[in-house]
Amino acid sequence: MIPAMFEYHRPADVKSAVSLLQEHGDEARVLAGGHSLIPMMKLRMAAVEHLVDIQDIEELRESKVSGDTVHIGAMVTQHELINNASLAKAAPLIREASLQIADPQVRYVGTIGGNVANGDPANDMPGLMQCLDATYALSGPSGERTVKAREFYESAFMTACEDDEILTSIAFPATTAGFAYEKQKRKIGDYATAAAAVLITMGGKTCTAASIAMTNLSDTPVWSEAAGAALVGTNCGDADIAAAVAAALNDTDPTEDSRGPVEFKRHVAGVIVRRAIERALSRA
Amino acid sequence: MSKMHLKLKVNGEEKELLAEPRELLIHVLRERLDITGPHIGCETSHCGACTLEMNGKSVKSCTVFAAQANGAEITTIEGLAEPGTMNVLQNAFREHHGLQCGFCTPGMITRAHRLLQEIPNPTEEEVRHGMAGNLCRCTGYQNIVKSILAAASEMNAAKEAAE
Amino acid sequence: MNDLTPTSEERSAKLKGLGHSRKRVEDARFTQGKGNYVDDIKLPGMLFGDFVRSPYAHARVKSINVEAALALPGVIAVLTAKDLEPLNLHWMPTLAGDKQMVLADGKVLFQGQEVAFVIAEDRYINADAIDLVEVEYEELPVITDPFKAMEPDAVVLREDLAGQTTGAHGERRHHNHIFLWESGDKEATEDVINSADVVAEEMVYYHRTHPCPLETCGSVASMDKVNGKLTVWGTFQAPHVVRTVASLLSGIEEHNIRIVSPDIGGGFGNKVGVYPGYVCSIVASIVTGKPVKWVEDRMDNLMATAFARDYWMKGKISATKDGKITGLQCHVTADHGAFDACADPTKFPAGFMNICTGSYDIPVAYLGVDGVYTNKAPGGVAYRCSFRVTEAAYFIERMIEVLAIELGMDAAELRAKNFIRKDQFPYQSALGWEYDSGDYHTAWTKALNAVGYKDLRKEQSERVAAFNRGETRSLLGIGLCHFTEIVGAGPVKNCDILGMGMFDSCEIRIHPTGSAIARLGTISQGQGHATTFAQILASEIGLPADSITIEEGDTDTAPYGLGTYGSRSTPVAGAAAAMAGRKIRAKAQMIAAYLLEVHDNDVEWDIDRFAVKGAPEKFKTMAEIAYASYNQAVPGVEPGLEAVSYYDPPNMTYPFGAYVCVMEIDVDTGVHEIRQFYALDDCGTRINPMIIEGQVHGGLTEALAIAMGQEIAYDEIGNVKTGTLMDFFIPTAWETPHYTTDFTETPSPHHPIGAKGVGESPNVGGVPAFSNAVHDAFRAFGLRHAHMPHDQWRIWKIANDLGMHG
Amino acid sequence: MELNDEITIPAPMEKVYASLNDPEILQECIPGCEELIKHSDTELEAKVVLKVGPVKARFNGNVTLDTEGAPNRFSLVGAGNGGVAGFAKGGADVELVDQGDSTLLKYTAKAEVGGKIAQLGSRLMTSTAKKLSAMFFAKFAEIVGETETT
Repeated sequence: MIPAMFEYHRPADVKSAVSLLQEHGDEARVLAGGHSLIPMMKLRMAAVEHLVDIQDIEELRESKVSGDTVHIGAMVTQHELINNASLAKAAPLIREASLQIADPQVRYVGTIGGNVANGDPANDMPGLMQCLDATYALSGPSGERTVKAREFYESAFMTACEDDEILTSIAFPATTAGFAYEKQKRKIGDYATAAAAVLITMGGKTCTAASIAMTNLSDTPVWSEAAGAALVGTNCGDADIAAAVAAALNDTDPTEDSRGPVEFKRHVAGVIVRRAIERALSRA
Repeated sequence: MSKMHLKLKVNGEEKELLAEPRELLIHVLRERLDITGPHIGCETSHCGACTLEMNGKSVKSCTVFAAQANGAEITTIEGLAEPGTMNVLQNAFREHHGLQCGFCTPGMITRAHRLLQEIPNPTEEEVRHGMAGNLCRCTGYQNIVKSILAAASEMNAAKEAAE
Repeated sequence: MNDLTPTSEERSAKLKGLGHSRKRVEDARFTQGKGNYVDDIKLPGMLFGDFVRSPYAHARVKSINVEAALALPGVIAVLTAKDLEPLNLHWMPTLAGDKQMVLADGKVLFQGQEVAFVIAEDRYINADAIDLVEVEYEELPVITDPFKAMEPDAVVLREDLAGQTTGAHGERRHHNHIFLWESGDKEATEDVINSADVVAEEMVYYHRTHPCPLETCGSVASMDKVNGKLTVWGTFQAPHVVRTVASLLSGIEEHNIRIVSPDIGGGFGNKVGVYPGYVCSIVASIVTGKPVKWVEDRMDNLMATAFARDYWMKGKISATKDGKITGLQCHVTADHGAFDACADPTKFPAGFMNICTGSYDIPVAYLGVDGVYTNKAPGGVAYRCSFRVTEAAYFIERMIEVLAIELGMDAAELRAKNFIRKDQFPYQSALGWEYDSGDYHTAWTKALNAVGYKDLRKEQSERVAAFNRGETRSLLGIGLCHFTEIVGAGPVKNCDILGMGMFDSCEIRIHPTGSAIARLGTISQGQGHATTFAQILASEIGLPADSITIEEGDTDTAPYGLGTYGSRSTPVAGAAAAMAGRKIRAKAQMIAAYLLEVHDNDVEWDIDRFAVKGAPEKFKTMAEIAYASYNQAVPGVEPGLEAVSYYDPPNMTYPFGAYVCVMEIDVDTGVHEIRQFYALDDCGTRINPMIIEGQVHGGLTEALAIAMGQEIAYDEIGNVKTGTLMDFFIPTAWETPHYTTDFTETPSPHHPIGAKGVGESPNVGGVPAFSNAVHDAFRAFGLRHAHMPHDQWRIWKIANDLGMHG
Repeated sequence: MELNDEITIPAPMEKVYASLNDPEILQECIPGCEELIKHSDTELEAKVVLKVGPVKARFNGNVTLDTEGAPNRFSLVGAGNGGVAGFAKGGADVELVDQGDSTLLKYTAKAEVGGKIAQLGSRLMTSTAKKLSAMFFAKFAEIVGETETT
């Protein structure tokens, strides 16, 4: 498995990276951790004439918690997300999910930016970001703009990010809500058969906020507004959870693949969403 | 397509060569620098036979372009101990029969080496999770896990003795 | 005066002979990254070759345009079938008596088939050139189902065989039929089954999978035009056979061909056959006069090299009301893919499938196997098992479980009731085998006691009750398996590969200072031959194992042997080593007697020396004898101390084992968890317990993979759906359970040291144990049988079909 | 893989039917279509670049139209070769329902892919095919509708 030739660029700042993208149009592609892109290039399924490696752009590696907002640079790796104590405290959901992504070696190089920008519905981070109601910062020729994670994904590999834009950072509100990332997969390193991210806030015995998102159950990540709404205002009893699960499933549209047929995926999705809700509740 | 000037520090030695940006790090090491310890098993970053250490991280070198590695510090199995000697981990793999055909072994030991840097006193579960990026077709992992746990104890004992 | 210290125990221990968990001598180089695998070989001026492969599973090749590829700087040549035809190398014989295209000749018959061979200065140029070869295909209808292949109007797959009603193994009754192979008494079996109290019937499918060693296949061929000598390094589990085939194919005299198997990164059967890559690298080297390397990538390996299994086994088993088995019938539809390239002894086109009566005393049985062509990759190798033994073991162990359901009996009890008894050995099976030795009841009882079988059953019924009350969604499965292997192929009278009898060999040379080198016809792929063969010899010739070098895999130096697969190294080459050692000892006895100035018959062997009978203080150690053999003129005895043995085993060996797998199953997600796995193996005399245990762990993990998810799956148009390690399941340390190993020791009566071989037992026995655990979990809910692999969705489907999802 | 959908096109049926046979319009509507050459009334040759995320494959293929059911029915079959990426083949049956000023277009499309693209991309095939056909018909509706209003 040998990739085709390409021109390699390693810009030192976002501006130069953007101008490279602008110059080469859809023949250029940003390289972050590379563990989705490089195998596809080696298989010669991805044709990239200009590879823009953003590893030297220091600003993309920064992450900080300021006030109520968590900022994570696009080049922060999953390994760092797991081992950064302040991030783990501000967003334990991300740590829990990161531990379930790929394998140790891949987590050393796999970045949060690559994971969310790739647009692969099987990636774990997009659903998480939708659950957290994250905002992505995109830099392009005309400056920076932001897009909500919940509005970013159009279909498999098609996102709101233009060919000449780079996703530079992610921001979301720090939360003390009960959390869970539940994922069923065939083995370490596999994509999810079904996965769910859940955040639940309880005010006394009543649910005051709930956010539920799912991975690999449609051609985009699925944030189910209805599922969250089914819990808010209730005491999250069995019937309420059942209603939330049903609402969540209603928003999915899984396809058959080697992980199993649609019927199975739907069923598992229901189980996984329920488990995630129950675990998040136990931590709320 | 033009070749680029590549500078690497491999097992403590500075190396310079011309390479196409697309060359994979595993090929640069194996075919240009004759460092054949890391192997190619799956080519899609699933098996870990090509694992080495790059800038303090365990990395699957079949999924790294030479260009990306430019300027990096790399340690392979060949750099874990003085040539002709075996370090604690290497010895533990031998002692506890942690290898059979030997093909996954360099990646396995290189990965375990980093794991023990980060978690010096791991549980069996931590070892199994920490080694889950490396496939072995021969051993069923039981003796690999045993080897790593034994190496950890030995290293910890040596550390305590030194303190 | 000789000192009698050290004691015999100390002297024995120093040898590190049989029974010693000697550390492996291979490990120093492997742990330091100094293994020498085929892709590590680098020769001056070496070129690189690789294939243009077909994306179609069945198509006519209308044209191949290589111009653009040849125009790329660094491309040396592109070979197609047309180039090979004048050399008569466009097709090659298979191990199963069929022939196979080396490069597509007119059409392609499976996805990934080799169409053209591009030779370039390096891999990168090669890959670029492959993209530039333009092949025009005309798509043909695809058959991936062996039953559809046998329909009257099915498309003809092998046009080259048109009109041939006889194949290598008898009559072909359809244009996509390869052979029907039968064993046993068909009528008598039908009579027994038709009149039986109880009959259980089931279709048991053992899905297609692949050995997938971590190292893919490859070769480096180097034709030295000056000396006329061809050297080929490659991933060969049987280097001598490759040399013979290479000579027959190329016309180069066999002495001018040197085949070398360097370190092999796992084989498991995948590296037994001869692949187009080997042939093309050789041709390319002859054509270019330069060394040519071919190393396939993982997708190539999974798509195009030897698969395993793919047996549809329709069975009937009959018994009396109280559970005594009276007869067994099995008909197999065997999907062999596009070419019959099974690696089996010539007379056994379905391998040793007729060991399918298993560990049971079954009075009458019949087996019929239909081999069928489809648009899938050729192969049919034994993946960590002796030829088709794992299919046989899976079949019988599933049939026993189904029969137990039919009888309403406990499956452990049903087994015990029907085991061949210890006093029946040597046992003649209804399908023609003579089982050498066994004590199944002892092993079985030991296994059941070890896991607390009765308590497990009690826990299981409590779990079922709790499930029915809605208190749990998790089931408990107890997977039982008692298997009997048949390994050590085999006696030359009935076992050969391409006409070569399946003996093996060992040649020993003792050096003057008391160390030695032994060369064998086998080749290790991780089994630790360099360690264990030295142990056999240490016990036989009294020199420390540490002083004995073992060398294999170089046909210029090693004696002819049939290679390593089918657990034959220990039973055959191990026996050859022991016999060669005995020849050394016989000569050493004469030398010792001369040195001690007594008659030959007045000295006796004592661990590492010959001593005068009745005077143990008068002795000559083996080291002393070795020295003397080179510097003393012993009357009537040639100088030197060397021996060679070619061992033709009188029978196969029959290792066996008792396995229990305890599994938890989540009925809602199909996720399983193995709580306990107990493996008792009886491989006769144990050479190195540490290595045996390692072999068992590894074999069980491959069994786990196969039973729980690993498959080569095709879609309807013949696309391989499992071409990377994302989809082809290989468990990591995380998914692999902890195993408990145990043993009994029933030596083989006919093997010089009583050893039987163990490398494959855990795969043979493991698959039914894992699969039976899944089935057993659902037995109380009405499951009879469900096909493997038991991946999550298929387990979920069992529960769903049983109405367990509400 | 089979896809079914329908779309209302703001143009009369004859116009819609004619446009389905117009290589220029088709080329504009087929996502990634670089070239569409008409060899006869029913034989076309196409060059299409399929681009989905990082995947980019160039297919060269032939399309055969079946116009026997005109003007209510229209079907096509095609096969394309994508080189190392593999191959694709498929077809679509289109039914037109006259709704006066507008036309209801119902289609059933089938597609099969082979080679690497099938091995590696199968989990994304359906959604991609859906997306691409939706893009085709959206563009088609836009162009055919536009030309009618001008």
